[in-house]
Amino acid sequence: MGPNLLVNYGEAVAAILFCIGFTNLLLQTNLIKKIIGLNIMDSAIYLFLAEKGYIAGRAAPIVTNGVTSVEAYINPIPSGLVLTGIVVSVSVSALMLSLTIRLYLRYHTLNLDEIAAQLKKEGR
Amino acid sequence: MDFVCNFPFFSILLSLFSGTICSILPGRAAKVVNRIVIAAVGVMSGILLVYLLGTGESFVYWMGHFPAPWGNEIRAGVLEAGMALFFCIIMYLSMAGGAHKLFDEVEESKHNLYYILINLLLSSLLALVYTNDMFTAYVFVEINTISACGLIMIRQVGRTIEAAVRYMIMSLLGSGLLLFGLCIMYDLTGHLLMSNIKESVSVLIQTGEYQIPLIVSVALMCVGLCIKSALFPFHAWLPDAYGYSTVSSAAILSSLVSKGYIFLLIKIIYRVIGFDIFNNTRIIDVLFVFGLMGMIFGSLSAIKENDIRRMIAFSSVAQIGYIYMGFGMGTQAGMVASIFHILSHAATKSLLFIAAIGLTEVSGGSRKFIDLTGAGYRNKWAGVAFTAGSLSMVGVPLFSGFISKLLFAQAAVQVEGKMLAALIVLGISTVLNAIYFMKTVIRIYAVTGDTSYPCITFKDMKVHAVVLVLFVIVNILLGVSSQPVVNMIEQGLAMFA
Amino acid sequence: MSKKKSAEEYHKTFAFHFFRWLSGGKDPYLGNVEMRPQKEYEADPEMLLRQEKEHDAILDKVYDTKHNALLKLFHSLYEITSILFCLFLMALLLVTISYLPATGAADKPVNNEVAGRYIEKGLEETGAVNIVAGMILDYRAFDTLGESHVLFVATITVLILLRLDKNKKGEVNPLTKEMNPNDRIYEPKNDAILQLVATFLVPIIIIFGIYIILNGHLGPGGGFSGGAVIGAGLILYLNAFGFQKTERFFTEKTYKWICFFSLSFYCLAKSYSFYTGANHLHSIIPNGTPGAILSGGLILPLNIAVGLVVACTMYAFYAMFRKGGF
Amino acid sequence: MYLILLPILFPILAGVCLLVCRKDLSRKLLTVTTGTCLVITGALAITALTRVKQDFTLFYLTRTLPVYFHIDQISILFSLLTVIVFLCAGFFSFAYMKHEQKEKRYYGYYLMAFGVLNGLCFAGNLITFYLFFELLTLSSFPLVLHTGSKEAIMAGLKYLFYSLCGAYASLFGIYFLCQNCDTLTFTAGGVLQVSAASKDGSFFLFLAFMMILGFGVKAGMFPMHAWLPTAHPAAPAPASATLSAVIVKAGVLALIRVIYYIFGADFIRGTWVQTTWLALALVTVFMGSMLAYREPVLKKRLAYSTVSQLSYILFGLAVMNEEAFTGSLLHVLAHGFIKGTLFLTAGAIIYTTGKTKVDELRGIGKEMPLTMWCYTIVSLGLIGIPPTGGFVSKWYLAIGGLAGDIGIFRYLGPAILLVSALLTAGYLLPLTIRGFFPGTDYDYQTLQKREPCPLMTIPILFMTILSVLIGLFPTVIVDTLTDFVSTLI
Repeated sequence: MGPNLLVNYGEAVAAILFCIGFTNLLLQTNLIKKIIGLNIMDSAIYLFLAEKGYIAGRAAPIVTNGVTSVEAYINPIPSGLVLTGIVVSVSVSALMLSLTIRLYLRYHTLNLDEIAAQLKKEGR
Repeated sequence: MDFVCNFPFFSILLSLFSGTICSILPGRAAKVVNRIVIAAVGVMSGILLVYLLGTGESFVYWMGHFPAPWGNEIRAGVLEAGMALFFCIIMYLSMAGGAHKLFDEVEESKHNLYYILINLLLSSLLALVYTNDMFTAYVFVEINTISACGLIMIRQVGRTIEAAVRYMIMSLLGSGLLLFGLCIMYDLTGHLLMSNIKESVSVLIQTGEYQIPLIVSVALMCVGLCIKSALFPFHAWLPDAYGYSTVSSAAILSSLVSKGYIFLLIKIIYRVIGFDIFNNTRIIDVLFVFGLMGMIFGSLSAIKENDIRRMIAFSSVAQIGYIYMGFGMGTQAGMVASIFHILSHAATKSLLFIAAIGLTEVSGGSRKFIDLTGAGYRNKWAGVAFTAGSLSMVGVPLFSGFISKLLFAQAAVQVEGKMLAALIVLGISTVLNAIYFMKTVIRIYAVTGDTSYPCITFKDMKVHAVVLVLFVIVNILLGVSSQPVVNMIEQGLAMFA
Repeated sequence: MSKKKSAEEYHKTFAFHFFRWLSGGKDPYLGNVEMRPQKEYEADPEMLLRQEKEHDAILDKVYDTKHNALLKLFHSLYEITSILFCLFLMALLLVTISYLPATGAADKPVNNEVAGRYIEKGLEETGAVNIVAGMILDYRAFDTLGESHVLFVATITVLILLRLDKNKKGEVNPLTKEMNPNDRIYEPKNDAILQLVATFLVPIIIIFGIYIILNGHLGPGGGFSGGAVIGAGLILYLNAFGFQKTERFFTEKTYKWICFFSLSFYCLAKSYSFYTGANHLHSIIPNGTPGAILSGGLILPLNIAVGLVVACTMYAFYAMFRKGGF
Repeated sequence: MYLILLPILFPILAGVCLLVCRKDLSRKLLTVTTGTCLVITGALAITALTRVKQDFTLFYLTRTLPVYFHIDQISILFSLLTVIVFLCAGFFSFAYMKHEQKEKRYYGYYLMAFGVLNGLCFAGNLITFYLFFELLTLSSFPLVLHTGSKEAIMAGLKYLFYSLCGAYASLFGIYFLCQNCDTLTFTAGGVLQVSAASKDGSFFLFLAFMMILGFGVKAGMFPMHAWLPTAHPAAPAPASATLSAVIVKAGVLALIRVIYYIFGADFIRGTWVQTTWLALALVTVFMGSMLAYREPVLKKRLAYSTVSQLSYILFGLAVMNEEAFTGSLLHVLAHGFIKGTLFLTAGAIIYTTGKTKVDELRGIGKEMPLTMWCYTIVSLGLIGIPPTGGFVSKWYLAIGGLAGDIGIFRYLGPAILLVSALLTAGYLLPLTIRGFFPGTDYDYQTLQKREPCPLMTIPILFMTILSVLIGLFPTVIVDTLTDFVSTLI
């Protein structure tokens, strides 16, 4: 075990959340819950990234009063990555939800196992 | 800088932009745009390849006004240009070969959406091939995933939608792991560009700092990409997705999409981590073992399958196993064999899918083997093409499959510890391949008394037949003149370093 | 001394109306607003039972659940392995994190010359006060170009899945078969409260969104967040007034063209900037005075383009989810 | 230079054209075309054999593996056999195939198999050889399942799987040989690196064994012989004639190439591989004869006989001395002509009478005297009665066996060969005896002469004469063989 687990409590929380989301995505049979798991997973990564960019005692990376010194602001890169990541996650969630809607309209259930069973029964 | 150096950038932007254009065009015009774009990108990649072979050096291209660690970059070498050219050829042929089926399986008002997906898929594949930036790679991996999912479910039957859900779930697990690995890697090195990460990584390795996080991050990225490219235990979504989607989609998905991820993994191995450092980790052993398992279990599932399309899909699992086995050997030769197999498998698998559709068409649309009896006589072109594809898969000389197996075996012989396992599994898997492909070939050439199905002659399937012939030619070219291709791959890998 | 009014007259006065409203004697909206009492949905217990049985029967028929020990074993194995895998992953990540550089420290490898240049020279080189905006739209613009296409491709897939198309040939659209034909039951009632509030709020929301977009290079904000706000405003408007009203100014065609022009502009503008950058040509786009609204080179127009796309996309997602069309 | 390609490519292309050609050719035209192609191919092959002195590299498959052709004595021997048998069986089939369907397909694959066999004979290195070996399997297997009946398809499948499995077993060896040989070009005395051979000797022995087993499949060697007796009866008679006379000899050629030209006889001699190989060959000899003896169906009986006779050849190869090797090569020729004749006569009998079982063929000698005389003569040859070809070859084999340094097999080998010769008499001669001496209760009144047409009898007669000629003038061949055999041993 390394020395920084307690210092990096934010990342640790992110990791735990990531695994919770991961488990949800793997184990839940309900599609909506799976999607929630997915979102938890993504958010965990954003938390992780945000923690990475944070530097104690510095301001958000928006130039105020013309001060452009490195010591004044936190690292802007993780924030940019998070922005991009959020868009990706929105798109993916929308896609997953619309897939879920289609499956629900067709099979009247959100349970993936049940859908698989009905598909087998259809025999196509 | 020569004007040719703009070509990678042009091809990415052109295909990206054509996606936008297609959104306002009717289906037929979108089709034309799509074909032109693929052809144009192919031509550009071809010229670029010739240029690079002439100069013998790779180059980086700024995406913006800022140099390496600050701005985005793309990078082109022989391997990248070759891959792009090859992807374009396969994609063009697959699109042309499956076009007539599109009208039966996709609503006409949604045809232009289909071509948007294809264009964006092409652009994302190109970006994955050319990119020199990890985060760009991640973004385009997502485009790739979503448009692949769209390709699966554009034929809207229950199976495909369910398959699309499964595909998305697995892909998202993969993306999550990839992104997490990426973040850790960023935290350790402070860079997102591949070349800079590589420098930092070698420094880290020398100083011995952050060893564990480094390995974990590499492992996470590898696992993520393995999941996305359907390596053996993560292949549950594959048969339905490839088996029921419309045929062009199936051909493109199996031959290009998974290969895009694999190519990204190769780039990560060479350009991000460094080949030697990667080989010193235990990760290659894991890849090796799963590759071997995939080779056997994929073939076993294919033997049990009763549906020709699903059988071909399961065979993909086995072939992906081959590729990862090549990675797992941890030698240059293994890598070359894997890359050659990427090409060979792409050419063969799309041929098989396109030929299979020709066979099912003359069997009343059924893809069960029992109905396919004698289909080879009813559609001679498809029958011959399917036979050629099967022979390539089985590894008969003169076809591309033989060369890739030969390369794998030659690579395996050089690796002390993994030699026997690799060769034995290679042998078993080849025999299993022979069993299910030859079974199918016999089946389509068995004489049947049933004359209820129509026969198709060349007149009814001109484009389809020409595409099949071209696919066979590509296959035989790869099999007969493999030497230039292998040289090119080696040159390209040398440029990676 | 006031004259005593007759009851009839009194009923016309404001005071009467006011006091009656105060005492709750009459609901002023009665008769003006459609207020059909809605029954709470209660599932028919018999039906539930039947469904349950059907479900079991299907599972039984397909998998032979009672006798299929292998399946049971597989399921339990699958669960156990996935839980173990997740625990393993968690432990692995925690151990990894314990070795990572400490949060908040300034001397981490992350805070290297890359971040340094973004902060120090960002204002000068991109003209954007918001360093993050400058970074994602200028230094690393290729990522962002990809990102907006992720959104685009996601809308395309949603369109494929949920758009209801009129069929010329008269074949049965698989979607229409599945969907409830009477999708107007989801239409809002003439809910006056909602409508009144929406009349006030929607312009404010949309203006706020526009502000965020236009201010993207000067402060927190940008195309995506502003677009999402505008999208929310549109969705609120739709909920309040229904599809018929929104169709007057926002149809699929509008969406298509806005998306097309924004993305085309985005692609072309960025292509120009990439091309000039890579070929070391001089870009004709000025950076402007930092802090002014017309500054930051391409960042402002790009933000507007992204904002339009995002706003339309958000609205399109909602409309698609609701009834498969605009 | 390119002359060497012609006898390979011409028939293959002609075959492909025939297969692809859409029009239904009239029978006559088809026959004439095929006949011309066969003759031209034969002529081309002979020209190539006599004229071409140079090697020829077609292209490089991978960096170190060229597709390379080279003609040596072994090529000449096998190529001559191929040409003669294919021409004879081809002309025979013009008459025979009248009562079969889809003649065009048959001739197409027949021509292709011809070309591929030529390529196999001319192949100058192991990888080229392997290429044509696989192609041979693929082009000959449509001949097996030609009739399209369920048994034929199953037999075809069995043939295919056995052959492919065998080929992969040998491919396994080729993978390693690529690494440990300087070149895979066939060189008398072997090309295995001395360092590799001494370092991993036992491993390479294992490889050699794998390759013997793998290529032995084609030659019907014991553990993997089962495809032969099912494939032969299923195929049309002329196809089984070529199958038995030439195509299975591809396995023999493969073993000669691998053992004598790649590993080198010295490497194998005196090891467990040689012992096992000898044992397997002898087991096959004996078992094949026994099974043939018990088999009532004529063609199947002949197929078992092929199993047994081929292992004579393998025995000779496994002994690894000059006499035995010469005997083997002679037996390749003798058995090729004899078995070709036997299958063609069987075909003629089936064609005229429609009977397949030996018991039904009482008095056949009275009906078809010429055919049966040929049958009897070559049967005697196969048994090994002088002065036919079989006698000479078996003589050399026995001498070689006795002279060989092979432990117990020195005596066991010739003994088993002798027993098997007796058994051969036991399974071949009953047909002659019953055919010519049907017994007292035979109804001579209904007897009618029904000799088949000359298109059938002439090839039979020709091959019979050839087989006798080998026995009468063996010295011509032996002398030419001796020189280069000594370079191999």
